[in-house]
Amino acid sequence: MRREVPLVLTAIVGLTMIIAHFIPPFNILKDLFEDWFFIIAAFAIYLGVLNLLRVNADKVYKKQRDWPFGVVVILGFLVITIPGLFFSGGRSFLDIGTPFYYLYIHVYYPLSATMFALLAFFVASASYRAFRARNVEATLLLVAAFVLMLGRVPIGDWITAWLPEGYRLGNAADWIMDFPQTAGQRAIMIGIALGLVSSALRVILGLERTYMGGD
Amino acid sequence: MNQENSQEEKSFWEKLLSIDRRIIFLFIAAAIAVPLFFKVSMHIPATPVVQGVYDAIENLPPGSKVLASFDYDPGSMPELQPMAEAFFRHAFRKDLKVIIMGLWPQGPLQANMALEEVFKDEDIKAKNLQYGIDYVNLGFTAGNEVVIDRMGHSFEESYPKDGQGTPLSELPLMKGVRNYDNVDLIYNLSAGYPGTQEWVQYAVDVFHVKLAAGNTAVQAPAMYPYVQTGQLAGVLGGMKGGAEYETAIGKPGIAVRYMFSQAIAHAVICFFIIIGNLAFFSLKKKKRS
Amino acid sequence: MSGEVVGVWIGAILTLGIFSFLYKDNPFYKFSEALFVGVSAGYWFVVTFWQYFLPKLVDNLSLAYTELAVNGRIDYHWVYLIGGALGVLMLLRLFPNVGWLSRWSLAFVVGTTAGLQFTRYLQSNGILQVKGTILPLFVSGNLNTTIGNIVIVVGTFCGLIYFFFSKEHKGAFGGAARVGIWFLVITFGALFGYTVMSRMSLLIGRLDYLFGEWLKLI
Amino acid sequence: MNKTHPPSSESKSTFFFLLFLFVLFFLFTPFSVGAEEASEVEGEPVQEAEAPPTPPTNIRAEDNPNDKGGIINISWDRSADDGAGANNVTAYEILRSTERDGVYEHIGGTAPGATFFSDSDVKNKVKYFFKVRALSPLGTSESLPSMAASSSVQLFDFSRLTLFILAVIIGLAIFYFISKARGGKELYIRKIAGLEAVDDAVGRATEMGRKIIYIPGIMDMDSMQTIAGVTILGRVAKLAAEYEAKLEVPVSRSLVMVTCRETVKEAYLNAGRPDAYNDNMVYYLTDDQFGYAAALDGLFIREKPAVVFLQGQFYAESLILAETANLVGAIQIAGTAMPSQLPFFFAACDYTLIGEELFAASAYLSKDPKLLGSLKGQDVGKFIFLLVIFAGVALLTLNSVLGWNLPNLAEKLF
Repeated sequence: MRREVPLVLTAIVGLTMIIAHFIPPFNILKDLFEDWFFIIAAFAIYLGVLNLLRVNADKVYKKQRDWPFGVVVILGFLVITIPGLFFSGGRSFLDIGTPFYYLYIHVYYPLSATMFALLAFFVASASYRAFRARNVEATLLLVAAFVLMLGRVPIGDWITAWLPEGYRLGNAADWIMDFPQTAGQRAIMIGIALGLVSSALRVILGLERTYMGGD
Repeated sequence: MNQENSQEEKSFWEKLLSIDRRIIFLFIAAAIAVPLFFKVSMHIPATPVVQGVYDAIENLPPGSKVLASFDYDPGSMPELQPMAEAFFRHAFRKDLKVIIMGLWPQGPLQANMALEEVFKDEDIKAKNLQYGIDYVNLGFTAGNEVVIDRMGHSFEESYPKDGQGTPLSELPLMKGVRNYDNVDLIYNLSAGYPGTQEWVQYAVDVFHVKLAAGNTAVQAPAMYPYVQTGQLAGVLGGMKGGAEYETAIGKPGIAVRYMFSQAIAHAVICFFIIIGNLAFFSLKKKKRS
Repeated sequence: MSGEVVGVWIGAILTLGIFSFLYKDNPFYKFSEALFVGVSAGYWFVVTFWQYFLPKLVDNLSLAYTELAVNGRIDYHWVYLIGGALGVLMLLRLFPNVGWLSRWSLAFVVGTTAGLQFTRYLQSNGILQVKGTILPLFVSGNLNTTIGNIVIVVGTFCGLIYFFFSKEHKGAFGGAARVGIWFLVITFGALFGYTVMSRMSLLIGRLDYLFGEWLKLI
Repeated sequence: MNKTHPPSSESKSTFFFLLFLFVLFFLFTPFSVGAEEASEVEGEPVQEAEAPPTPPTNIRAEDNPNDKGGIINISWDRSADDGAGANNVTAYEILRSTERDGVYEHIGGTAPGATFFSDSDVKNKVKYFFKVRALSPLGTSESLPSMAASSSVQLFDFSRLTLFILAVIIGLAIFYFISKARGGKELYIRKIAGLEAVDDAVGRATEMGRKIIYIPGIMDMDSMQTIAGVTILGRVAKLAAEYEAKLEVPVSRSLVMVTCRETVKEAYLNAGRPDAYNDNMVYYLTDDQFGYAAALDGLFIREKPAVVFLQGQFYAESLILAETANLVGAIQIAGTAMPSQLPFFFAACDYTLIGEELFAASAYLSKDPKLLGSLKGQDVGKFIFLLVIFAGVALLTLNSVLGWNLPNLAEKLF
C-alpha cells in the first residue's frame, strides 16, 4: 500500500497525460491536472512555512549562533502576512495604496532588485576568471563573449568604425548569435528533449523511484 | 639588480591573476555610477524592429483597444519599466483604450506603477483618464499559456472579474470585448516564461491577432525570427530597445539616460578580460623560459 | 515625514545591506538576508492564498455548489474536490502515523509532470528544432544564407554527436564530437556576452535609485 | 533590421533590383489609383455611393479540425469596400442560425480587414448556418448564408501524428534497451567528467569535515529538471551516508522539501545508516528566487561547504550561487537543462552537466544496467534525429542545386 499505490498511480497518470495529448476529448485533462497541481502546491506551502518558522523558533529558543536573525525572519514573515491576508482588501491586495503594496514596494522590491543587481558584479568577476585563452575551447569561449559584449553597445561599432559598414563588431555579434549560437543551442535543446523523454519514461515505468521513499 | 627586477615583475603579474574580486567590483560600481552624473544624451535612433512596435501603435485610430499583458516582475524593472511607461504615454496620447492583464503574479502591479508615473505628466493629466472607460486592469490569472488559449474564445472565461473584483460586464470599456477579435493590438512586456513566445504561439498563430512586444535583452534575440516572419510587429530589446522607443515617441526618459553607463561598464569588463589574458600569457612565457 | 519618504529610506538601507555582502559577510547583510527570507516567504504565502488557493479550489467548488443549489444540477466542477483531497493528503505529513499518504499526492504530481513534459519537450525541443535544422546547404544567389545554413547544419550535427553516451569519442566520431564541443563553447561565450547588457542595466537601476530617488543627487 | 550582414555582391544586386521595382511602383501608382477612381465615378450613379457596402462573399464554415468539437471556423472574402473610400467597412458582424432561412442571431464581430472568426459556442452535431454582415458609415449589408456546418469530436489529433510516431519509436527503443540490459548484457557508456568527480568530491568533504550542500534548482515538482535533480540527490545522499559526510539540502519549494526528505531518508536507509538521517537535513527557505539566493549566499559564506551541487532548473540566480560557492573554495558540480544559464555554470563551476547529461546523471551514478540501458535508447533517438536531418538537408540541397522545385517536405511532415 505504502509503496505500490504511488508507483501505480504515477504510471497511470503519466501514461494518461501522454495519451491525452493525442486524443482531443482528453485534452481537457491537461488543464485540470495543472489546476490540481496548483491546489496541491497551495496546500504544501503550509508545510514549508511551518518548517521555516519552526527552524527559526528553534534557533532563537536554543540561542544558537546568530539567533537574533531568527527573530528577524519570523517578524519579517508576520509583518507582511498579517496585512496581506487581513488588511489589504482581500483579492485586491496588490492594489496601489494597500499596506501590502507598501511593503512590496519599499521592502520586498529593493531587496529583490538588489540581489538581482549583484549579478552585474559577479558577471565581471566570473568573466575575469574564466575568460583566459588556455586552450582552443577556452579561446573560442573568450572570443565569442568578447565580441558579443562590445558588439552590443555603441562602443563596439565605434572602435571598428574604420571597417566598412556591415563588417563591424555589431555585425559580427549578430552573426555569431544568428548562426553558430543557434547551432549550439539547437544541439543542446535536442539533447534535452531526448534526455527528458528517457528520464520521464524511467519515472513512469517506476525504474527511478528514490523520490518515493521507503516503507 | 636584474634578478630582483624580474622577481618583482613576476609577483606583479601573479598578483594580477589572483586579484581580489572586490577591486573588480569597485571598478564596475564606478563605471556605472559616475556616468549617471553626467547627463550625456546619446542619440539612439530606432532600429527597424523598434520602429515596428512604434508604428503598430502609432497607426491605430483613436479609440482602438490595446490588450497589454505585463508578464514580468520587479527583477526586470530596469529593462522593462521604461517600455511600460513609454507605451502608456504613447497610447494615452493617441487616445487608445488599454486593457491591462498579467500572466505573472506581479505583472499587473508593475502596470499600476507605470500608470502612477505616467499620470504625473501634464498632458496626460489633462486628459482626465477614467478607470473602466479609458483603461482597465484585469489583474493576474494563473495558468500560463492556457490562459492565452482560453482568452481566444472568451476573456470572461479567464477573467470573470477585473483586479478589483468588478465583473467585466460592469466595465464600460469591456462592453463588446469578447475575445481577441475585439482588440486591435496586443502589447506584451515579457521577461521569460510565459511571455512573448507563448503569445505568438497561442494568440497570433491561432487567432491571428496583431502583436508587438518588449523583452529583456536576454530574451529578445529569440524573438527576431518571429519579427522576420511577421508574427510579431516588432520587439523592443532590453534597455537599448527601451531607449530607442523613448526617442521615437519624442520623450527621452530613463532608458536613454542609462545607455552611457551601460557602454562604460561593458568597456570596463573587456578591459579586465584583456588584463587577465596579458597576465596569463606573460606568466606562461616566463615559465617556459 | 510622509510614508513615501520613510519607504524610500527603508528601501535604500536594505539596498545597502545587500550590497555590503560584496565586501564581506556582516551583521548588516545578515539582517537584510533574514528580513528578505521572512518577507519573501510571507509574500508568496499571501500570493498563493489569494491567487491560487482561492481561485483554483474555492471558486471552482463554490461554482459547483451554486449550480447544485440553484439548478439542482451536478456540475463538472465537483472534480476539484479530488484536487482538494490530494492537497489535504499533503498536509497529513504533519501527523507521522498517516504521513505516508502524502506520497499519493506526490505520485500524482510526478506522474503528471513526466507525462506532460514528455510530449511538450519532444515537440518543441525535439521535432521543431530538427525541422529548423533542415536547411539547404546551397542557396543560389545568396552567399550569406549559404554560409549561415552550412554553419547551422554542421554545428547542430556535431553538437548532437557530442551528446552520444554509448559510443566512444574516437576517430572520425571523436573528431565530430570535438567540433561539437567548439560549437557549444561558442554558444556559451556568446550567450554570456549577450547577457552582460541585461545584468548591467539591473545595477544601473539600483544605483539610480540610491543616488536619485534617495539622495536626490541626480 | 539591426541584423545587417556583411553585404555580398549578390545581395547588393538584389537590393538594387528591389529599389528599381520600388521606384517603378511609385512612378505608376498615382496613375493607376486615379484610373480606379475615375471608373468608380463613371460606372456607378452618384446616389449609389450612399448605399451600404458590398456584402462579403464566399462564406465558408468548417469544423475546427483535431479538437474535441465545440468550435466552428468561419471565413469569408472581404467586402469590396473594405479598406478604401467613404464607404469603408468599419467592422464585420457574424450571424448564426440553425436554419438556412431562419432568424439569424448576432454572435460576434471582427475588425475591418479580417476574414476569419472562430465560433466557440456551438453544440456538437448541430447544423449551423452563418452570415457575415459588413458595417460602414453608410449602412450595413449581409452576405448569403454559408453551407451548413457542424462541429464534432475527433478521436485522434492528426496534426500530432509525427509526434506520435516519434514518441512510439523512441519510447520503444528505450524500452527495448532497458529489457535487453535486464538480461545482463554489458553496455559501454562514455565517461562524464562531472559525474566521475562526484565520488572524489564527497570523499573530500568527509576528509575536510565540511558540509555538502545540495541545491535541487529553484522550481517546483512540475518540472522534470527538478525531478532529475531529486533523483541525483538520491545517489549523492547514498554516497554521503556511506562516507559519513554531512549533507544539507536547503530548498525553495515545499513540495520539493517533502520529496527530498523521502529521497534522502531512503538513501540513508539503503546505505544501512538510517540512524544518521534526520528531517532537519532538508529544510525550506522561501519560494522567492532571490530571497532563496540571498539565504544561500549567507549559508555558503558561513558554512564554507566543501562541495556544492547545483542540479536542476535555474534562472538568473545561477551565477550568484556559483560565484559565491567559488569564493569559499567549494567544488561546484552544476547541471541544468536551461540553455540560458549553462554559460554561467560553464564559466564559474568546476564541473557542468550540459542539458541531456543532467537527465542521464542519476542513471549513470546508479550503475544499474537497466537505467544505463535507457541511455542507449536515448542514443537511438539521437541517431534517428541525425538521420532525418541528414536526409532532409541532402534533399533540400539537391533541390536547390538542381532546381527540382520540390514541395517543402519538412513543412508537410512536421
